[in-house]
Amino acid sequence: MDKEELESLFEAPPMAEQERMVEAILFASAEPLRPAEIGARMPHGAEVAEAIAMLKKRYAGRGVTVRKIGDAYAFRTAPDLGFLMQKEQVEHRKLSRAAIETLAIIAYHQPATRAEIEEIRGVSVSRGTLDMLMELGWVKIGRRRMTPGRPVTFTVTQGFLDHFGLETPRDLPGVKELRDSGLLDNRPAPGTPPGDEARGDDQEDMFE
Amino acid sequence: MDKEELESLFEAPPMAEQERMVEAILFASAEPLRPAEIGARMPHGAEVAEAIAMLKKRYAGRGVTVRKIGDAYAFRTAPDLGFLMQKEQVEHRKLSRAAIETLAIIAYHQPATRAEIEEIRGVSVSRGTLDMLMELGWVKIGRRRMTPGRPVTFTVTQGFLDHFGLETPRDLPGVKELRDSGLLDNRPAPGTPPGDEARGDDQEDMFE
Amino acid sequence: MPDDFIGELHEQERAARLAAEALVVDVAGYEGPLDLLLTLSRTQKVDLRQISVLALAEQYLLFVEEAKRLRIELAADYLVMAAWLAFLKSRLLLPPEPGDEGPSGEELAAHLAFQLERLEAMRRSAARLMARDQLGKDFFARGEVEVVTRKRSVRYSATLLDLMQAYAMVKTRDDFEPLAFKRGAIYTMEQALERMKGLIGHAMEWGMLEQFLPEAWRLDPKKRRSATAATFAAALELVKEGKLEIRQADTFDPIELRKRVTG
Repeated sequence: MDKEELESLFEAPPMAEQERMVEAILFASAEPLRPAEIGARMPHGAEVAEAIAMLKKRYAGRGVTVRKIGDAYAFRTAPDLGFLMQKEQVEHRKLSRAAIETLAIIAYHQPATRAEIEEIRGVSVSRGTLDMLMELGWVKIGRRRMTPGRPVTFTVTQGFLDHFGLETPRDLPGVKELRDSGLLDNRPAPGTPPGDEARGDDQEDMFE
Repeated sequence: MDKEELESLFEAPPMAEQERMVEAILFASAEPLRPAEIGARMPHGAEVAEAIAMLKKRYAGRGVTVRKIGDAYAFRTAPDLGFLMQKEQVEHRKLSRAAIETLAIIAYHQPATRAEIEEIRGVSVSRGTLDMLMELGWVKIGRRRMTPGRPVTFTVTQGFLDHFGLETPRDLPGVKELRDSGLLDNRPAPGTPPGDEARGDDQEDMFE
Repeated sequence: MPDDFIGELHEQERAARLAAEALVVDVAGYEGPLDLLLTLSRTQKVDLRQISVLALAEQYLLFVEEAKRLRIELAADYLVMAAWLAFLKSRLLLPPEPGDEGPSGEELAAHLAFQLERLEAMRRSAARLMARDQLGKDFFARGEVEVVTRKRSVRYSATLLDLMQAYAMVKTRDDFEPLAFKRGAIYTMEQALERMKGLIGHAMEWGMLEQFLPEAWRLDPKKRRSATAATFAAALELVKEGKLEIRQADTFDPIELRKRVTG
């Protein structure tokens, strides 16, 4: 039986009803949900994207709003009302200057290798800094760079975007200006052969 | 200074704004709130009962509604949409230490025979552990090793890569990178006497 | 008022000296040489794009000298940077020698200026990032996650970090193993005996000892030696039990085995 046939058998509920459903599902979850996850719980033939768009519009300017976080959505309280929620405020671990800078470098330069972070800060990344950012759920390991040594790269997570209220990393403050002024370019030091990323690790032994 | 006087000094926000506030407070709260509790968080002179009544009316017929529970209020999924919440009920459990170690060894050394896993872990691997990893869809049986006894090997699956956000098993960080990021750091667990090599359950403290 | 005038001069000198020393004494407060350079560059009071790298290099070298005078130990990377800046200074001041390879002083200076500008930009961005509204501080997620159901299923969760930490744990354990000989390349007589018992049933004809070695132990010389010794010892044991015959035509000739035919 193909999809067309199924759709004709079970008619999707009207849009207003679909919007209610998305509202209920999103409300119940503390974590952002991707449209596909929402869709998996909706009746067949639901137009999730459209329902989300309607919901987003409905909640614009309310005390809680629908936020897009990466490719997912979540209800979040309006930032201007944060002062009412002292009771819910969670104790934030005070991040060291090194940790904050490392986080910012990963966010603005992602995917960034450890060597690139060190090149920008001019010091080695201390033990435990990346570890801590990963434990906070703000940084994760991305793809390996296809350069000699195949170093791992680090990127920011959906949790990072959620925490800082960003829809995408493109919404980072000042990112466009930084890019335009060339400050996000990976400019190698003069005299280094291009693509000299090799940091000589034991990766090769491990997988070959 | 009595209450009357204060009220005249600081005007309460308009009702629409008060409604937004109650909306955000109820949304963020982990439990139902009594009007007095809500009032305690609102600006001076707020008409909590009226704001709740407005909010209740606004959410009537929506996917979530404002419900009175005892003498407190909370957002609740509309009863007719309860069926959407069914998939929500999953109990999250952490993998046992034996399981996560076995999984890690398979991921890093695949294809790996049971004997190899045991050699690396230094303890025997129970049949149940491998069965569970296979049931989770993270480990599968690979080719037989062409050595005496022709032991089966285990490898990780596409499902494993999906779950851990890896493109290929090669994206796993190497031992040197683990060490550099502090993960291989032999930090003793807080309160562990030095030299008390952690082999017991105190391991958990170390990273959590 | 000459006295006052002299007093004022002293005061100025003292302030200048204190300022210079403060910079030196504060060395622990810098996050590496680039951070220090960035701080020094602020004294030039110009846009980083117009900075005089030469003046900056001199300031830095002065700083290092001052640290030496005050017997403050500087970390190696500060000294490496000092050496590099001294080199850069000479490149900037002296005309390039004919046939000189490598980047020019100007190129190196431009790159250093770029690095400083980039570091400062990242600092500013980090501050702006942290100044944003934050989840759990300025805006909030649903406080009461609603779960309405009777259907239960267990979902095991593990993150990549868990996985890496588990692996790290296994690997670290090795580092702290009590002293023991690695027996990776040793084939025990018990193993050999076990294997031989399975094989001799079929050994009706004389066969060389080597044929009885396990496949995986035949190539690596170390493993082969261990397996040969163990198999030979096992063969002797089996001869003693009356299950096997063993012969060698001459010294250093191949050792041959076969099942002992009884009756």
